[in-house]
Amino acid sequence: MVRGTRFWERLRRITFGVAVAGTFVFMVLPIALVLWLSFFGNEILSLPPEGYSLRWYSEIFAQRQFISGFWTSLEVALLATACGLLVTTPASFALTRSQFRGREAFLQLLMSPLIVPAIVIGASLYMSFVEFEVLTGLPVVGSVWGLAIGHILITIPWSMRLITANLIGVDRSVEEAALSLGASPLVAALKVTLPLIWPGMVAAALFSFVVSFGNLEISLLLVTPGQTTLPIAILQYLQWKIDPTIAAVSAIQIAVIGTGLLITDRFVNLAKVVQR
Amino acid sequence: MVRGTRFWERLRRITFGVAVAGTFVFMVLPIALVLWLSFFGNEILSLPPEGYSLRWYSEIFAQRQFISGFWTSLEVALLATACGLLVTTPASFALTRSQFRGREAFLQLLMSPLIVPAIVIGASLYMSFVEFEVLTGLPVVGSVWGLAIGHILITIPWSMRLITANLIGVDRSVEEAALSLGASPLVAALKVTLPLIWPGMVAAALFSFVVSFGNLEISLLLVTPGQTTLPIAILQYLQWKIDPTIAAVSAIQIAVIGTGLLITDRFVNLAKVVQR
Amino acid sequence: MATVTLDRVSKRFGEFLAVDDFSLEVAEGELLVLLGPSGCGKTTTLRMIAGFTDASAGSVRIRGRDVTHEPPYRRNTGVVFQNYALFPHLTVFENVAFGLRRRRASESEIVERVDRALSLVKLDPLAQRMPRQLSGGQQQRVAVARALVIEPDVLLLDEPLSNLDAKLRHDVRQEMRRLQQLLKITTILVTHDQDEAMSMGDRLVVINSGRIQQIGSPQELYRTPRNPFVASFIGQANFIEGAPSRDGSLFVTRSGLSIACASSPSNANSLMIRPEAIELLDAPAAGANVFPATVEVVTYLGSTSELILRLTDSETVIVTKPASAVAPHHWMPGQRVFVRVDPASAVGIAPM
Amino acid sequence: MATVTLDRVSKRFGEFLAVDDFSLEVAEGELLVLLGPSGCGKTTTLRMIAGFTDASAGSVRIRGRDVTHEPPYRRNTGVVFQNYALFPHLTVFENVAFGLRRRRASESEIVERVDRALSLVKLDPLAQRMPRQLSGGQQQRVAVARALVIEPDVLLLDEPLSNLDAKLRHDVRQEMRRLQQLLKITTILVTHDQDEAMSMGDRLVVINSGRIQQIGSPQELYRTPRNPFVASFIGQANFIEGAPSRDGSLFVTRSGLSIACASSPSNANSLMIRPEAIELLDAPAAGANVFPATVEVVTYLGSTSELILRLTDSETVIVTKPASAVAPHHWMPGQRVFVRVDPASAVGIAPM
Repeated sequence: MVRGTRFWERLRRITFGVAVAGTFVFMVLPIALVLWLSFFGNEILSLPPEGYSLRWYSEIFAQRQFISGFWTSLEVALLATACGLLVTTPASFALTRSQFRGREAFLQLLMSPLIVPAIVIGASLYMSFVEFEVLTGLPVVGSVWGLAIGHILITIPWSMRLITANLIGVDRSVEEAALSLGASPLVAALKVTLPLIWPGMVAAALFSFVVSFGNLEISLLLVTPGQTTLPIAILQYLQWKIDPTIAAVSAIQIAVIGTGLLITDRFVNLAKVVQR
Repeated sequence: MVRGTRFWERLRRITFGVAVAGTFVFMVLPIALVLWLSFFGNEILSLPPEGYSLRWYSEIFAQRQFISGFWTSLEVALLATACGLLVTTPASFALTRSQFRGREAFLQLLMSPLIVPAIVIGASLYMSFVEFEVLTGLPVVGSVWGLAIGHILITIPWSMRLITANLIGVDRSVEEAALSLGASPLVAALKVTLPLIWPGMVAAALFSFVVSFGNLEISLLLVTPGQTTLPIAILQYLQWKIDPTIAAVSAIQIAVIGTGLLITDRFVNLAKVVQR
Repeated sequence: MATVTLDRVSKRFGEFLAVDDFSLEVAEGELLVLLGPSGCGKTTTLRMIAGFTDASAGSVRIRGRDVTHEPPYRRNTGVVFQNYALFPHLTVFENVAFGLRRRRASESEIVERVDRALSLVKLDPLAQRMPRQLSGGQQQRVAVARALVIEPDVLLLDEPLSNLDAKLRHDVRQEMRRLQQLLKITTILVTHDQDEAMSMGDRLVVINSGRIQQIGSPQELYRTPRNPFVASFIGQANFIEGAPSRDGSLFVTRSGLSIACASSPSNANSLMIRPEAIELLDAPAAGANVFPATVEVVTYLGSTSELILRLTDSETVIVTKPASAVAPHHWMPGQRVFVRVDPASAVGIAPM
Repeated sequence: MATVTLDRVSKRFGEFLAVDDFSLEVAEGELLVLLGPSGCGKTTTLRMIAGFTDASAGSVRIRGRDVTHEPPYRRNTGVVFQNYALFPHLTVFENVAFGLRRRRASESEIVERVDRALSLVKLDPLAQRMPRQLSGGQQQRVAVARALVIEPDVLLLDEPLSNLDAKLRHDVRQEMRRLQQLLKITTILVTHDQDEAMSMGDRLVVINSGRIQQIGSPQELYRTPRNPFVASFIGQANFIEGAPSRDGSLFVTRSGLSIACASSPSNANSLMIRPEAIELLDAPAAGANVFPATVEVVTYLGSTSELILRLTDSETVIVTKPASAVAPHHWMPGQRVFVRVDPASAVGIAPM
């Protein structure tokens, strides 16, 4: 009996180990491979490499669409992040600090961009913009503002979630203490609550930026040939040709986002803020 | 002073109201518009409609790619959901029930598919598959299994998150009670823990399915012309022609997913399970 | 003139009536305790006085001014929260200065008044610390200073000692009482701790299930509780069921014992006797209320010992005695003894 | 033969030494209480006996068998958790049957033994209920039945009464003690509640900061505490600083008072006197240990009153008396009185 139990105990440990290691390898392998490929000397993707070089990185600058795509993506992501926070911060306050009818329905609704397929949202936005253009004559499709509006839509669930979770984490009695000491609700929010949810807002901004910067589905229908975002430029390049250039572009994107995460992590403990 | 305070109080309420209502309208409007458009009689998208009809819904069945895309998406999503849960359930147990080195790093890694742009993951997977094909001669790109592997990757963060949160929510002392009564860890997990995290597993399955079913970016590079998923079929149709057919397809997708959510919600309180 | 007046105040949360028709007055300089088990409505009452919760009915007056519909920031109350609720991102000095800055006091006045408040609670050396650098007791004193510095019309304390350990609690209790009497500040204290209420309050309001059970001084509540809840919430109590005789001077128990009692309401259905008010005798004695009994259980509790005595087949009483009086092996389980009850200690109690 | 033996057991969490070198033996049928403040290591000790936590050093033996490296499911212990830890998805019957099913008992044996266990805790009519349909007290009894039905070698109780309200706690305490003595089952109970420990335990182990402070019967611990922690954790205590005379029969305080005491370790630096052991006199009397004093504060606490008395400029003592002995206006703040201390009640205490 003792030997039997030992056997099961060992089997359990092995299963756990395999599950964790398997998940790890599974998630890391593709990314690791891309980073490796970006340094290959040969143009045809084949293992093992003939040699290593940095030429695919310099190749990027020869491709104008990557450079212009990067700037468009950056512009749209910054715009969407800033406008998104301006909307979601007061909305999160309203959600956590007031009771109003339809509060539950509103919370459910916030999940919708996570549940409705992105291409459906993209198509919906595209048709809305077309209708808007027909009605007003103003160009929206293809403009940075049009893209930004689409991106705000997909960043809202992330920043609402993060800011709301942080607001819920703020002890109500600290705000009540401010009120009892003579602070109006607005002053209490500015002097007490905002300083306390600051880490959550930084994390929300970061996530909004990352989600917007990497988005393909919403952008795909809203760009015009002359003006694409970086993910679309990558897609278009891939449809034409496969060489380590795309690996180099991916490596740079991963590096940029990774650096952003590390820098933010210096100021706020992201893991803690996000897990709230 | 009293009037001043009243003024600010009113301004605060109005700001809150506008923020909430604005977010609501902003998020609902495109979806509502699509549902409306799908019933338009006219082929050109213009407001106001000339009349209403259901013909765009019957039009869907004339388009073979929507039907075959639907079945491919369904097959891939079911496969990815099932395999995903088989991996993530033991991995979640390991994460919450054991202390091991690199636990924190592993948790961070789980977020990566949310942070690395999807097109980069798609490109990485594509290149990995190509290398795999070159090495082994087995076809992966274009197979249902290839698609499913890509989709498992993006469902893992969601199901890990949900199952882990539910496992953390299970009182450890209930499991310890089972152990003290003579149950081995495996028996305790099967007889006590699994019945308690059941709602979380249902929610994880649902979210995995939805995320996989709606995914475009990963699939885009892994499909072959003869075999596409529904989101890709929609994209391809949109690139060719814009008429209410696409609105009708979107409406059906929203209806299917909505129904799934409502049915699941009957068995488990999703809002509660997800907010854990 | 009453400083705080509640006039038929009620609070309803959906179907649940948390506070049911409270009326009470707090006099200038008085320390009034709201005492009851958790969920009884005492904290809700305090929150309605502070303005954090709206009253569903009735009115709240502070210094004669009706503040029922005023927001908290225009009530001038000083609140000390159970968790202290210090502003974690501000220094001790800025925490205490917060209320003065909202009142647009001059910088020199702020420095002077904050310093005075901090020295009152003996924290002047720690003015530049952050709250997280302080011990629980120090944080509590910062919270008190922050509430006092604005010279509030009334000080509201919500379980201010419950996060301190037992030893400290005993000292802080004395210290807060001293401070309150020194400053003569009208104070309302919420607690579930009977000892805290008895030792600090001028008057106690005993609350249960959203209703005021009794208002009175510690002595009044302990000696003549109005109902079984008050009797058993404040101290321990024996209840013996039965009915009073016609003139109220005797109480006849179910099993037929006749116990002389001081007075009894005509609808009393039980007689309340405090465990320490029952005298134990080795031999029968002359006089009223002497009954034979059998010792069932003797439990040593340190300063006291607790005995369970059987009076009749259906009636037992708990008796507590100084442990020194229950010298070991003096009273043993199974032993026959006699009990004597002073009629003044036997109080007839009407049902709730 | 000892049923449970801890032999130099320690537990380290990273840098933190939660349990520091514990050795103790629990005899057959004994109820041993591990008593201490939260975080003292008492629950960690219980968890090491149950096998939920590995010991960092030392060994645990149950009925003579070394179980230090056995998993919990092969130790045959019955555990009652603070939150009861019932299986929420199983009926009361299935909760209690769980341990028997793991032991592959026959269906008829399961029915018989579960019924017997449920009737022992008077819950037979509720066998088909779900745990959420039960009150806190009923859930607690299910947890006890579930732990007892497997006939464990030792019953481990982790603060089993702390989730019950005060009134119920008093009754359940008696009931559990009765059950334990009826079944003669070796039991280890963890609690932070002094009254619970004193009224239930055959022996008490007082723990603080991961170290055993003293082991003994309730009387031993209360009368002759070995150090200041034990003295003030079990009951209230006055400490007067000073040093013993050479022969140990006198204790000389800082301010020069000489107090006769029964015995005092030569390294004693304070004299411990229980508040109820100090006698109050209106006039000086002959005999040892009579000192003049001034009443500073009188606090009415219901059954007792507490007086703070100043002996000298630097020394005060707290005295508790039955409230009936401190009739109102008898002893007032500012009044001069005399105190008398029985030398047998004055215990010299060495520093920790």
